[in-house]
Amino acid sequence: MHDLIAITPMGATDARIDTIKGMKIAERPDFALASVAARAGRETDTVDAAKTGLGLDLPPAGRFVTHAPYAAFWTGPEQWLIEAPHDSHENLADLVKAALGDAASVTEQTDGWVRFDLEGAECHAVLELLCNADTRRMKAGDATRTQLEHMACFVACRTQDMRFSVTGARSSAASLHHALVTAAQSAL
Amino acid sequence: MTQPNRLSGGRIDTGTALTFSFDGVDYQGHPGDTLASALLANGVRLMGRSFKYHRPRGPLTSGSEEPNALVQLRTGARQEPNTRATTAELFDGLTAASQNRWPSLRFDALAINDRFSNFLTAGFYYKTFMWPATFWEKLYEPVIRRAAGLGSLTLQEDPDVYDKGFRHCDLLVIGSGPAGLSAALTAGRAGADVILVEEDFLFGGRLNAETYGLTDTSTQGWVAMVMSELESLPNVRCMSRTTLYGVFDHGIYGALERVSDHVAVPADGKPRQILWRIYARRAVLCAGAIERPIAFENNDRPGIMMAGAMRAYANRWAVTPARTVAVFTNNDDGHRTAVDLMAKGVGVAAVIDTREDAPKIAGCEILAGAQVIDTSGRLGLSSIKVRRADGKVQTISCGALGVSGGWNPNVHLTCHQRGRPVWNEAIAAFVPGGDGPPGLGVAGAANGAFSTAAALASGSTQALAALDDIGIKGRAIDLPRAEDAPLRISAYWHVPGGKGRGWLDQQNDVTVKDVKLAHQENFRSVEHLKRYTTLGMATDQGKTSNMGGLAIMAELTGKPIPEVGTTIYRPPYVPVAIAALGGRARGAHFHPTRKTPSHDWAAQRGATFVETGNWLRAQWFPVAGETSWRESVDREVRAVRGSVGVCDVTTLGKIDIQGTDGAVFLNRVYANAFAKLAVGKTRYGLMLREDGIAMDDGTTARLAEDHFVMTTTTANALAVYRHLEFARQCLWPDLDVQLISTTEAWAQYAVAGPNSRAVLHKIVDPEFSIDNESFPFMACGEITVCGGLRARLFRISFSGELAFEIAVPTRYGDALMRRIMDAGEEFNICPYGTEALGVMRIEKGHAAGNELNGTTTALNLGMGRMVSKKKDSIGSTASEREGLNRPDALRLVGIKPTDSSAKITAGAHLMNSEGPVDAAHDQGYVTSAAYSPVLNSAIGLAFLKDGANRMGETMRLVSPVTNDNTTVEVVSAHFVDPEGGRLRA
Amino acid sequence: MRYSGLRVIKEALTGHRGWKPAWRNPEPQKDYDFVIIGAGGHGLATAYYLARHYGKKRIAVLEKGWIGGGNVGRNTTIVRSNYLLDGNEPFYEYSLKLWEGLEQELNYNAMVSQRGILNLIHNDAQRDAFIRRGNAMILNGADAEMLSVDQIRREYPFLNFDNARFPITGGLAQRRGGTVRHDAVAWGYARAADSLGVDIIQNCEVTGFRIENGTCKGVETARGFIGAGKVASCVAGSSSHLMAKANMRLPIESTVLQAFVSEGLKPVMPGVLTFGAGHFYCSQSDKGGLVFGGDPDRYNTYAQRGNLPAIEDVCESGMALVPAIGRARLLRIWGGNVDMSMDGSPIIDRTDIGGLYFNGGWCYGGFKATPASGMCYAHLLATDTPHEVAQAYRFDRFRRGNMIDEKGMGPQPNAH
Amino acid sequence: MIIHHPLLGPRDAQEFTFLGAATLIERPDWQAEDAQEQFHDYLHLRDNPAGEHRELWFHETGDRSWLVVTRNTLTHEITNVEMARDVARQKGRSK
Repeated sequence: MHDLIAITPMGATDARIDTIKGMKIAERPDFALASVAARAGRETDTVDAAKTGLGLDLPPAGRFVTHAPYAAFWTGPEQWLIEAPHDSHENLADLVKAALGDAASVTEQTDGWVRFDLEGAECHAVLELLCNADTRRMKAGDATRTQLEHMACFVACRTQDMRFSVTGARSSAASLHHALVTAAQSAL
Repeated sequence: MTQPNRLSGGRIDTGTALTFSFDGVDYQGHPGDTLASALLANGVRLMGRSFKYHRPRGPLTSGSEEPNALVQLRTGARQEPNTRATTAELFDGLTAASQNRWPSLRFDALAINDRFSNFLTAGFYYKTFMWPATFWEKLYEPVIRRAAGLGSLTLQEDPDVYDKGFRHCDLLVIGSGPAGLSAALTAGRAGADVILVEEDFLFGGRLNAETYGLTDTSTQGWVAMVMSELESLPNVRCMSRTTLYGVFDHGIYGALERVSDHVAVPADGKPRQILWRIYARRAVLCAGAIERPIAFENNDRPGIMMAGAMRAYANRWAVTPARTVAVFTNNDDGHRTAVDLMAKGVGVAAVIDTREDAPKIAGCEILAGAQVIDTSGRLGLSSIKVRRADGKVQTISCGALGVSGGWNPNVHLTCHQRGRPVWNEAIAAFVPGGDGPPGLGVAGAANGAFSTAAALASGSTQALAALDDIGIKGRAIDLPRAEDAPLRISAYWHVPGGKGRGWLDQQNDVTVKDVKLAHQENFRSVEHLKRYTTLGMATDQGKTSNMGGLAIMAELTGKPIPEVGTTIYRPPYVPVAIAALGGRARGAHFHPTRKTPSHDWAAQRGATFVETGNWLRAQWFPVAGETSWRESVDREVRAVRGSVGVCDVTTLGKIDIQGTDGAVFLNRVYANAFAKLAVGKTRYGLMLREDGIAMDDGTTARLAEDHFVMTTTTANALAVYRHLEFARQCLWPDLDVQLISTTEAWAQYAVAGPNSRAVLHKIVDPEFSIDNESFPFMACGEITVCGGLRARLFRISFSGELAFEIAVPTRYGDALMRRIMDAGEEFNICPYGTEALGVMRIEKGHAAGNELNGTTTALNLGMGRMVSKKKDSIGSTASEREGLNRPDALRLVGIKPTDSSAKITAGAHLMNSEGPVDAAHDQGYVTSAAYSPVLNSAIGLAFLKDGANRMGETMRLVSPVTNDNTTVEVVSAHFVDPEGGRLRA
Repeated sequence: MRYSGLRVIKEALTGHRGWKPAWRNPEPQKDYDFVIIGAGGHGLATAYYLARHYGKKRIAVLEKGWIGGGNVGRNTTIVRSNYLLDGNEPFYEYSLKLWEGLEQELNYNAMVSQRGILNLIHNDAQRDAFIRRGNAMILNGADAEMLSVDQIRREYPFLNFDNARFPITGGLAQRRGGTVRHDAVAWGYARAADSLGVDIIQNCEVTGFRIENGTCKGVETARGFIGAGKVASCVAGSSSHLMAKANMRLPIESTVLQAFVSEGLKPVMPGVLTFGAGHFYCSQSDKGGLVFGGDPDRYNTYAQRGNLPAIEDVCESGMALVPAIGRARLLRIWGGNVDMSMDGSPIIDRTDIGGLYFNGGWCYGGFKATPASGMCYAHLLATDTPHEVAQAYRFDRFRRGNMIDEKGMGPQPNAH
Repeated sequence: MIIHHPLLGPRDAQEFTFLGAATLIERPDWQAEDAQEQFHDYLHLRDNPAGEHRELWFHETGDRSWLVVTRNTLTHEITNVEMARDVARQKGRSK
C-alpha cells in the first residue's frame, strides 16, 4: 500500500467545514466517482448491467438514485456518474468497469470534482444568490447541472429544502467555496 | 429645528426626527420622507441646476421619473452622483450635495450660459468650433467637457458588495397600486407562485398619495389588509424597493432590489443591492401613469411641479412646496390637487384651467379658459402671469405651481422588445400597442384605465387571463367599491405666443424654440428631433418631456401625433448602478481561479505564478541570491539540460476517448494519421479547424485498443472538447466513441533531463520497467508508484531531453511532487516553471500558442507533410486553397542575432538586409523569443516568407514600437539537439 | 449655406430665422446614374465622395427609414487605425487621415476628438502580439506607442492595478485614435452631399432588384421603380436580407452588438480604453456619459436588442477594470444589427450581377471606417477598379484562402 | 433567452455556446469532384435569414449536448429544439 498523503480540493488534509448562521457548508472529499457512458447502441445493456452488477437503476435526465453504497447521477445522454465512499471504493472505476464489461466506457473521475454539502433551513435563500436552479421546486433525488459564478456545477437535492450538494471542478474549489460562503453571509 | 412647510398627517413617522444635511446645512426630517420631501418641508425648493443653461431647478415630480432634483448622495468612496432626491429614502445622517454648479448652488458662475442661450440653441456646436482644426482637442472640447456632465465620481473603488440572484414564479406583478394589488391577490389566492415587485419602499402605489380611491372603505386600510394577506401566503413573495428595469426574451425579467440604500452603510456581509433575474411564466405590468407638463414661458422655476406630485407631497409626506400655491391644468385631475391642498390648509390662489368648461371648486378661484404665460422668481417661484379668457393678463403671487397636462400611461417596459405604443384620443395619450413582450399583460393606468375602479378590475382580469394561459385555475376576487370618474381632458401642450422660452426637457434645457429650429432645419423624424435637440436623452429618458416634443412637432408638420411616431424606450427603465450589473465578479474574483494540487507547494518555494486559461501556473522558482527572473530561468534550464528537473503540467487538457471507433475518430479530427497507433504508444497530433488553419496540438496515448488519452494545450482545452463533441454528435453520430474530460482528475508532472530515468526508478514500482528498451521514446502505460498508487506514465518530451510525464489521482499530486523532489535530491533536481519550459521548447523549435495564433497552417508550421492526403480529416480539404499554399508562404524558422549580445523582441518584423523598411517590404515576424543559456545567445522563432529556403540569410529585425533593431541570421528552428538523440537516450 | 461662428452669432441676433434645412426632401426621379441603397454613414459618404471627388452626377441615396438610422446612429463612436494585417491597416489608416480633415471638408463639426485609444495588456503572449501589431501600424505609416504600467497609472490612475484577477502589465496606445459625434457624421455627409445635388430619399425601402440577363437595371421601391446605371448596396446589418432579393448568399451572419451609456458625469475618462482580459471598452462623451460596450450577443439576430448575459458580462468586465465606476448608473442600452463576415473583415466589391455592387461585412467596426469606406466604394463605383487601400476586400478571398482574420477565429462570424 | 432542452426542459441560454447555422452538420464529401467548391460554400455562405433560423447550440455548462434550435431572428421566438445527433442522422450522417 502506498504511503502518499492525500489532500482535499481545498488543499488541506482535512475537509473544510464552515457554519454560517446555522447553515453548514462542508467539503466532501470522501467520495469516489466514476463516469459511465454507454457504448454505441448499448444503452439497455448498460442499464441492465448496472442493475445486476451494482444494484443501481440508472436514472433518467435530471435525477439521481442511491443504492448503498452506490449512487448514480444522470450527466448526459447515455451518461452517468457513479458515486461511492472513497475509503471502501478508491478503485471505483475498476469495480464499475468490471460490472459493466464492454457495454459501457468507464472513466475514473474521483479527483475531477469538489463537492460541498449545504445543510440548513435556508438553503434556498443561499442558492438563489448563486444559480438559476429552481431549488424550491427540487425534490430529493433531483439533480441539475448549471452555472454558478462562471463555474459549471451540479446542484443536487439530497433532502428536500434542507440538504443540497454543489459539485464543481476540483481546480476551482477555492473560488466555489468563496462563492458559497459569501452568498451565505449575504443571505442569512 | 422647525420644518416650515410640514403639514399634518401623511405617511411619515413624525415621532422620530432624522437629521440630514444638504450642501453643508443640517435639516431634520422623519422616517418615511424622501430627501426631496424633507427638503421641501424645510422650505428648500432649489435642489439643482440644469444641464446646459445652469438654470435653478427644484423637484418636478415625486418619483423616479424626476429630471431636476438630482444630487450627490453620501460622501467619499460611497458618493453617488445623479441620485434622484425624490426617491432617495431619508436616513439619519444622510449627507447630500447639489451638483453641476460652481461655486455654489445659489450662485452658479455658469448660469452665464443662460444669458447666451440665444447662441446656444439646439445643434449650435455642429456649426462652429471648426477652426483651426487642432483647437477642438486643445481648447473647445476641454471647456465643453468641464461644463457638461452632471454629478461626479470620486474615482475611489466602490466599497460595497452587490449580489446577483435568480427567482422563479408563475406570475410576476410589476407595481403595487390598485391594479397590482388586485392582480397579486387574485393570483395568490389561486395558489400560483407570485412575485410582486414595487419600486417604492411602500406598497400601494398611487393609493399612498391620494385622498380619493375606495368609496366604502378606507383606502389605506384596504392596502394594509391586502398586503398582510399577501405577506401571509407562502406562494407569494412581495419585494419592495425593487425596480423592474428590463424585460428580456422568453420571460426573463431584470429587477434591482435596493437592499441597503436606505441605511447609511450596509450591514456586514450584506449587499448594497441585488440584481435579480426573475424567470416568470407570465407577468402583468401595473406601473401606473406619469403626469406630463404643459410648456409655457419660464415654466422651469423651482416651485413649479406636476400637480400630482404636489398632491403626493401633501397627502403622503405632509409637505407643501409653499404656503400659497396655484394649479395650471387641462384636465379634472389637476383640480384634485387644489382640493387636497386646501383641505390641508394650504392657500390655493387659483386654478388656471385651459378649458372653457372647467368645473368649479367651492372656495377656490377657477380661471377657466386661461393660461399661465410667464413666471418670475430667480431661485424659486414668486408669481405667475396669467392670460385670462377675456384676454386680460393677471399676476398671481404664489410660491408653487402645480401643472397637469394629463397623464401618460407608463408604457416603458412594453417597448423593451421594440413594441410600439398606439395613440388613444380619449385620454390624449399613447397606450401599449398590444405588441409588447410575449407573456406580459398590462393593467390599470399603465393600460390607460385611469380610475381606481377600472384599475382594480383590470388587475384581477389580467391576472386570471395570465393564469389561464398556463393552466392555473383562478377565481375573480371581491373588489372594494371605488371611484370611477372618467378622465376629462382636452389636450393642451404649450402656451403659444411670447418671446421667452418654454421648457420641454428641463434637465437638458430643450425648449419649444429648439423643436421649432429642428423642424426648420429638417430634423423632423422623431429620432432626428431627439438626437439634434437632445430632447428625452436626459437621465429620465424623456418620461416627462418626450410627449410635449412630439405634440409640437406634430403641430409644426401638420400631422396627427401618432404619425409623428414615438422614440423607442430601452432598458433600463430607471438607471442601474454599473456595480450592480457586475455583481460579485470583481477584483480577484472577476473569474474563478484554477489551481493545481501542488500550487501551495510551489507558493511555499516562492514561485511566481502566471495565468493561463484561469489556471495559475508556476512561472519560475527563484532561489536565494537571485536578483532577476532571468537568473532563475537560466538556472532552471541548465539544471534540466544538465541533470534533471520537474515541472507541473497538470493544466494541460486531458480528454479520455473510449469506444471501438476511437482510432477512426482520432484519424478524422487530427490532420496526421492515427489509425495505426499501437497500444502502449503516444503520438503527436496536429488538429486543424475545418478551414485548414491549425487549431491545437498535443499528444494522444493509446492505453488500450479502445482507450485513448488526448492532451490539449491548456488554453484550448474547452474549445477542443467542444469541437470533438461537435464531430462526435453532429458529423459522425454513429461512431462508437465516448468522450469525457479528465483534466481535473489527474495531477501530471514532467520529469526531464539526463537523470530523469534515475529519479523515476525510485518512484515507479519495480514491477514496471522503464529502461529504454521496454519503455522507449513515446511509450505510455498504466503503472503504479510509491508502493501501489495507480498512475500513468508517458515518455514524451517538450524540453527535448530524456523525459517522462507521470500522472496520479489529483489528491496525491502534492505528495508525489514532494516525493519526486526527495528522490531527485541526489541529482540536485530542480523544479522549473513555464518560463524555462518556454525557453527549452523554443530551443527545440516546438510550436506553442504564439505560433498557433489562429492564422497559421500546417505548412506555415513546417508540418505540411503531416497533413495526410490519403484520408478525410477535418481541415484537410480547405487547407489546399491556393492562398494557403503560395510558394512564398510563411515558414517557421529560427533566428539568431549576429551579435550574440543583442536581444530579440517577439513581435519584431523581419526585413531584407537591404532596401526600404516598410509594410510593403515586410518579410515576416518573430513569434517567440528567449535567451538560451545553452547557446549563450538570444534566439527566436519567426514566420518568414519562403523561410525554408532562406537558411543562413542575414536580415534586419525591426521593432519601431519598442525602438530596437538588430541584425539576425536565419537558422533552423531546432537550436538544440536537432537529431533528437537526447530524448531517445 | 456656410456654417461658422459668425453665422451662429448673426442668426442668434436675428431670431434664427435664416437657418436652412440641412438637406432637402426631394421626390425620387425615374432614374439615376447611381442609386445607393442605405443612407447610413457609409451610404451617405459614398454619395458625397462620388459627387465631390469623382465628379459624378445623378446620384440618389435611398433610405427605408430616416437617414443615419443605422449603425452610424447607434455605436460607441470610436475611431482608430490599430490593425494588424496588411489587408486592413492601410485602409483604416487612410480612414483616420480622412477623419482628421473631415469637419473642414464638410463644414460640419462632427467633434472629431483625437483623445487617444489605449489597448491594455495583461500577459506576455498578449504583449508579443501587441508589439507585432504596433510595429505593423508604424510600418504602415500609422502611430503606435507601447506604454509601461507607470505611464498608464499616470493617465488612468483609477484603474484596478493592485487587486486585479488579470493585472495590467502594459498597453498599446494610438494617440491619433479617439471619438467622433456619430450622428453628426451622417448629418454632415448628408448636408454636404445634398448641397452637391445628391437626392437623399427617406422612407423609401428597396423591395427588389430589376435584373435583366445578368444585369441590374434598377430597384423596386416603396415609391415605385427607380432605374439606375449602377446600384450600390450599403445596408450593413441588413446585407444578407437585401442581397437575397438578388438571389445572393453572402459570407455574412447578422448578430447584435449592444452598447451602453451611463448618466452624465463630470469628466473622468481622458481617452478610449479597452480591457485585454475581458469584454469592455469605454470612453466618455462630451456630454459626460460613459459610453461603453463589449462583445456581441453571439447568436444570429435582426432584433436590434440583446439579452442579459452580454450586458452583465460587459459590466462585470468594466467593474473588474474600473471599480471606480461602480456607483455610476447605466442609463441606456441599445443594440445594433451588425453584419459579421466570415473573417471579421469587410467586403467592398462588384457582384457577379452586372451593375450591382456591394459594401458590407463591417462587423462591429464600421463606424471608424465610414470615410474610407465611402471613398473606396465611390472609387469602385466610378472606376470599376478597387481603390488601392481596399484591394483585399473581395468576395473571392474565402474561395482562394486569402482571409483577413485579425482575431484568428476562423469562419465563425460571432467569434470575431 | 430560454431554450427548451429536449431532455432537460427550459434552460437559460447563458448555459449554452452558440455555433452558427445548422447547415454545418451537412459536411461535404471530401472525395466529391467539386469538393473544394462544396467546402467553400459549406464553410462560408449563409442564408442568414431575417426570420426562422435553424442553428446549433452546445450545452456547455449542462449535459454537453449539441442542439438544433429553430428560432426567429426577428422576434427570438423559439419554435423547435432537437438533439443535433438526431438531426444529423436524419440528414443521413452515420459513421
